[in-house]
Amino acid sequence: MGCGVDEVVAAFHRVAEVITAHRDELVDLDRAIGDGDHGENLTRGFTAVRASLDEGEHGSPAEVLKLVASTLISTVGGAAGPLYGTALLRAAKAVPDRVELGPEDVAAALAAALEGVVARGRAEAGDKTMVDALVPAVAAAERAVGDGGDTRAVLAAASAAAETGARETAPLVARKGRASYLGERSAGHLDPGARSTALVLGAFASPGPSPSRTPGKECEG
Amino acid sequence: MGCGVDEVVAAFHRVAEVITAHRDELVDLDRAIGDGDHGENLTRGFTAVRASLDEGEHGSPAEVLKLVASTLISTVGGAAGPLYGTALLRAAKAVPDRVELGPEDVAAALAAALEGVVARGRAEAGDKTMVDALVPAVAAAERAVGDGGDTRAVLAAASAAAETGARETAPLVARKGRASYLGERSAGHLDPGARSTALVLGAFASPGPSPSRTPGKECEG
Amino acid sequence: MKKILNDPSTVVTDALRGLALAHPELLRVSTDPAVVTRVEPTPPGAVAVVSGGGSGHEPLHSGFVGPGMLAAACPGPVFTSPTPDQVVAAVREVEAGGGALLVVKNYTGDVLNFETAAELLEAEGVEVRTVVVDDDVAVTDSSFTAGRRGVGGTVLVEKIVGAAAARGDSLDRCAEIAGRVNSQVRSMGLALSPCVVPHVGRPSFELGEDEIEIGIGIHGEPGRERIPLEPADGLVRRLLEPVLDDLPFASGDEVLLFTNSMGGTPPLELYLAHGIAERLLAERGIRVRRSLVGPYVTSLEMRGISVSVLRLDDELTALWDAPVRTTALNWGS
Amino acid sequence: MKKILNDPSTVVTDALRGLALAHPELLRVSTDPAVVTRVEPTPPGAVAVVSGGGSGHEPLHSGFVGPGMLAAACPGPVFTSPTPDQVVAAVREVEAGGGALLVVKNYTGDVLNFETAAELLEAEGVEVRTVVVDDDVAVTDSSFTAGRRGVGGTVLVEKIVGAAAARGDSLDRCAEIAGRVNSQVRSMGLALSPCVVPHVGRPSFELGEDEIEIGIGIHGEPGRERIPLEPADGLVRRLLEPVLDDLPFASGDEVLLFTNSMGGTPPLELYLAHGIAERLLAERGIRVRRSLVGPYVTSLEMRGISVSVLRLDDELTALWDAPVRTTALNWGS
Ligand SMILES: Nc1ncnc2c1ncn2[C@@H]1O[C@H](COP(=O)(O)OP(=O)(O)O)[C@@H](O)[C@H]1O
Ligand SMILES: Nc1ncnc2c1ncn2[C@@H]1O[C@H](COP(=O)(O)OP(=O)(O)O)[C@@H](O)[C@H]1O
Ligand SMILES: [Mg+2]
Ligand SMILES: [Mg+2]
Ligand SMILES: [Mg+2]
Ligand SMILES: [Mg+2]
Repeated sequence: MGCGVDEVVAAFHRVAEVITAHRDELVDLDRAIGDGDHGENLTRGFTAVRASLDEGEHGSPAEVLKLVASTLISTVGGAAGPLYGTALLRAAKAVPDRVELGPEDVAAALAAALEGVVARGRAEAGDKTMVDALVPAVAAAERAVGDGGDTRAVLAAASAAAETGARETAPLVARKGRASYLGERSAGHLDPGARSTALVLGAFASPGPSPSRTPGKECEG
Repeated sequence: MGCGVDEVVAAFHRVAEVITAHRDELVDLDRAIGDGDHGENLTRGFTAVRASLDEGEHGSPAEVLKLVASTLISTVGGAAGPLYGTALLRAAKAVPDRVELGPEDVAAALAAALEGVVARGRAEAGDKTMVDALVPAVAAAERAVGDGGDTRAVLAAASAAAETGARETAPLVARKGRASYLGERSAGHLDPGARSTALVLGAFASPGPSPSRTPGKECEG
Repeated sequence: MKKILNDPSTVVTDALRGLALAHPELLRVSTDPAVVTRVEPTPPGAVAVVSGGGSGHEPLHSGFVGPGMLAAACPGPVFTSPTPDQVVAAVREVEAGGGALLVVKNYTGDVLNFETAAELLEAEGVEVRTVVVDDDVAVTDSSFTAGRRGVGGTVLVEKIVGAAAARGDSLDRCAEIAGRVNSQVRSMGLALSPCVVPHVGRPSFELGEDEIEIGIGIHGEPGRERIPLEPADGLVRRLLEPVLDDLPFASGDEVLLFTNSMGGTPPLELYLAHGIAERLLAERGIRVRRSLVGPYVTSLEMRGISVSVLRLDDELTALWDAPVRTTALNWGS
Repeated sequence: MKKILNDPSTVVTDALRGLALAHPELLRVSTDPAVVTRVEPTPPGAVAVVSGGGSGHEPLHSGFVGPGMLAAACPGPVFTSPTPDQVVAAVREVEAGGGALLVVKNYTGDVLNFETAAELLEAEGVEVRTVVVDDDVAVTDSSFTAGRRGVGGTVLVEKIVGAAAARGDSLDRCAEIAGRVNSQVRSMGLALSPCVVPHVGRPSFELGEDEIEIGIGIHGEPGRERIPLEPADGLVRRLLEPVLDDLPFASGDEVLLFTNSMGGTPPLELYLAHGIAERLLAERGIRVRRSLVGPYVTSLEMRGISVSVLRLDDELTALWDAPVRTTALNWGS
């Protein structure tokens, strides 16, 4: 079995929880090379996501992805709002009528998300952005599918790769976004957007409990 | 012999020098219970006084006093400008046609100066203002005249009394001027205007050298 | 002390030079003595409203020179009242037979210097009236003080009497109106941080990390009390209650609410405070008919605000609404 | 962090409430989503000029809403671009058949959110053009950066294109004029002290006792270099030379000189800097035909200034002079 609509909803509740818990860390990362709002922006966005998820019934994973996307677009602002929003809209389009997301679906959704971010933000790998977390995540997910991994294994592989990718943004010199104004001085700091991307994928992959009224569920098999 | 026009000019050069040397002290005193400009105001004023004294010939002590008064009025501003100005205008009027100021003249000029300050500023002794330096100075000058003192002795007595009067403003609670806004909190600080009054009288009484092109002269006998 | 200046002793003249260059169509500036006059001449027989005071409170007063408000302003050194010469020179330049109304903030230095100027002008045959503004309720008005300080209310006096002069009111009438505004306005301020006078070079006072001064004067004079910082609701209430209780303002009053920045407070905080003040007034049944929000009576870079409330009648409201064209206030046609 | 506020997360809406109360005759404010529109409707067929960006730069943009300038502004959270919803809601409210011109400062967040909004609006059949303002010469404009930042020049673009829209210019013509202003204006700023974003609670950067940052961004982004404080003459030269060399401006050019406060710089220092800038321009044979001096593109309480120079032609000059009635810029009739 893969990831059904309830599991996707539960995963986004976990994401909201993780982002809120890491608000200050993300603020600090953004304060170092940006303007210090990334943690606040995403916390505001995912708090709104929680509320809109709680509002009604959800038909399919794609519908949930679309709802989360539009909520983020209309509440986050900054660079991250449209980028996360586009990513999730594209992910939704990649799995339009699935009832459950299997391993291939997860990999396809991730690849579509990356394409969306690149289409909007025109960043390349190495520019010190969230792209540097997504590129290895997509590659790892595709490798895991090729290795016959199940949904959970694909998510775990993507999450681990995103985390490494985020960590490896530290030495890079930013060439996109606000951090690019720093030039060489941006080196030596993690990119906040790459870090938050890793946190999002981590929350998707992990079976952590959800505090919401939607019962905690994780993607299975 | 008393104080001729050259001696009065020289005395004002000494005053200018002393005030400039004590600029920061007066700023600090005024900063504690006022707005910190007293030292700057008087330095600006007496710098202008030096320039106007250097400009031409002077007919009499009274003329010099009037010139200094009008220069101070037009350059000092703040409370001290009109008060010092009025004091010196009144002093000039008290010794209108003297060629030399004898002991009685000095005492009369000082008394007139005090009257002028009180007429303008409506402060009483004990209000923690320059009046608290002038009142004892006038009394001491009159006593010295009564004791048969010469001009120099009268100035010395006035100066010493003003200094004591200024020192004794410390415990007082201000009831006039900017320091009055502090209420009880004004106690424990010297009044800047009383301190500058003591400095002015001290410079008049002392034989310190004058740096100006007018040869240093002190009031004699 | 970090400031953008060349020499503390020339900061006022240097700034006046920039002011003249920026507003040639509106202002004419002399620097010896320092006087800012409006380009538009006083109509013959009209009253010339002239004000002045220490610099460092900009836009007060030079920013209020122009049609419908001041005919001239006399900027003293920073926080030091101007000298009588400046006032005499200003009045000589703008007086046009209708006499001069001097708007003076109630500080010993200002009062004495303007008083001296008035004596000199009267000796020259110029008719002069003076209104002394003393709207700051933070100071107890007793024989133990120099009396209440003139603060935010000054702008309202200058705007309203400027309009009266512009419509051709006589000197006596202008003096009456200016006095009326002063009698109907009350103000109080607070500081989050001190200011630094250029020629002093150090802060005018010290505040702890979380401390604020309630009742601050516009030269950094101390106020009523120091308290720990609290939310804006409480801060605005602490300013507004003494203001309202003093006149006192009553339910049914219609007022002008003026929320002023001391210089360093951003518009975001200022408008936020204004919204709170309006709500507190509504709770007391007081209706805000007119608003003014901005840095109009400042104290260099001081962070803080003041709130002024002026009880309006129809005449004052109409005079407030009358056209004005200055660098700081500008409306009507 | 000392600020006058109740809750960092509601500071923008709380301030908008105060703004609405202060200017009921001019502005209408919604808070969900946050949009400031002008009371005067867009004439049928005229272009609606709409801008927006993070809050904390007031009066930019809400202070420029009014006849002759913006039809609407979308204030984001402090230093965070608004969301597409806000822009869509604003345009829906003020667009009157002539299309909408979006004025966007060149920051990734602003560009992306306005881009998304433009796509949504075009899908609804609304004609939209966007001008991206990027006048800050402190940033190298290369493929290694997000491009130059939009700073002081934004006000000049908004004023001039607002006048073009008011005289009935078409959307294409407005877009051309806005682009022309952007191509002819260059800016650079410096900071004496940082600002504190309410939800961050700590200074955006640290500066030594005597240190200043040359080339600062309006969100506290770093500039070109940190240097010890020096006299104003040198500071203004450090801002002006890169500005003049960039376009480049040449002897004989006629310009608008805009000396801007980052928020916490008193008018005294600002006018002083303006006077110096005008003198330096004169030395290069550049004539200042128009001036603007004040806190118009701020960075909360940051102390510092920026200088913008716009090369004027007759059309831009006439559009600059055209009447405008907003809370921050107000002239003509
Ligand atoms: N052009 C881009 N492409 C991809 N990601 C980007 C781009 N620009 C910025 N980002 C990401 O956005 C993050 C910053 O987001 P946030 O702080 O919310 O927005 P802002 O920079 O507007 O304040 C950066 O850390 C980076 O990962
Ligand atoms: N009403 C008054 N009568 C006499 N002296 C006064 C009065 N008011 C103020 N002073 C004197 O003036 C001094 C302050 O002068 P100064 O600092 O130059 O003016 P300001 O208070 O305007 O800044 C006080 O220390 C006090 O001695
Ligand atoms: Mg950010
Ligand atoms: Mg003083
Ligand atoms: Mg003073
Ligand atoms: Mg941001």
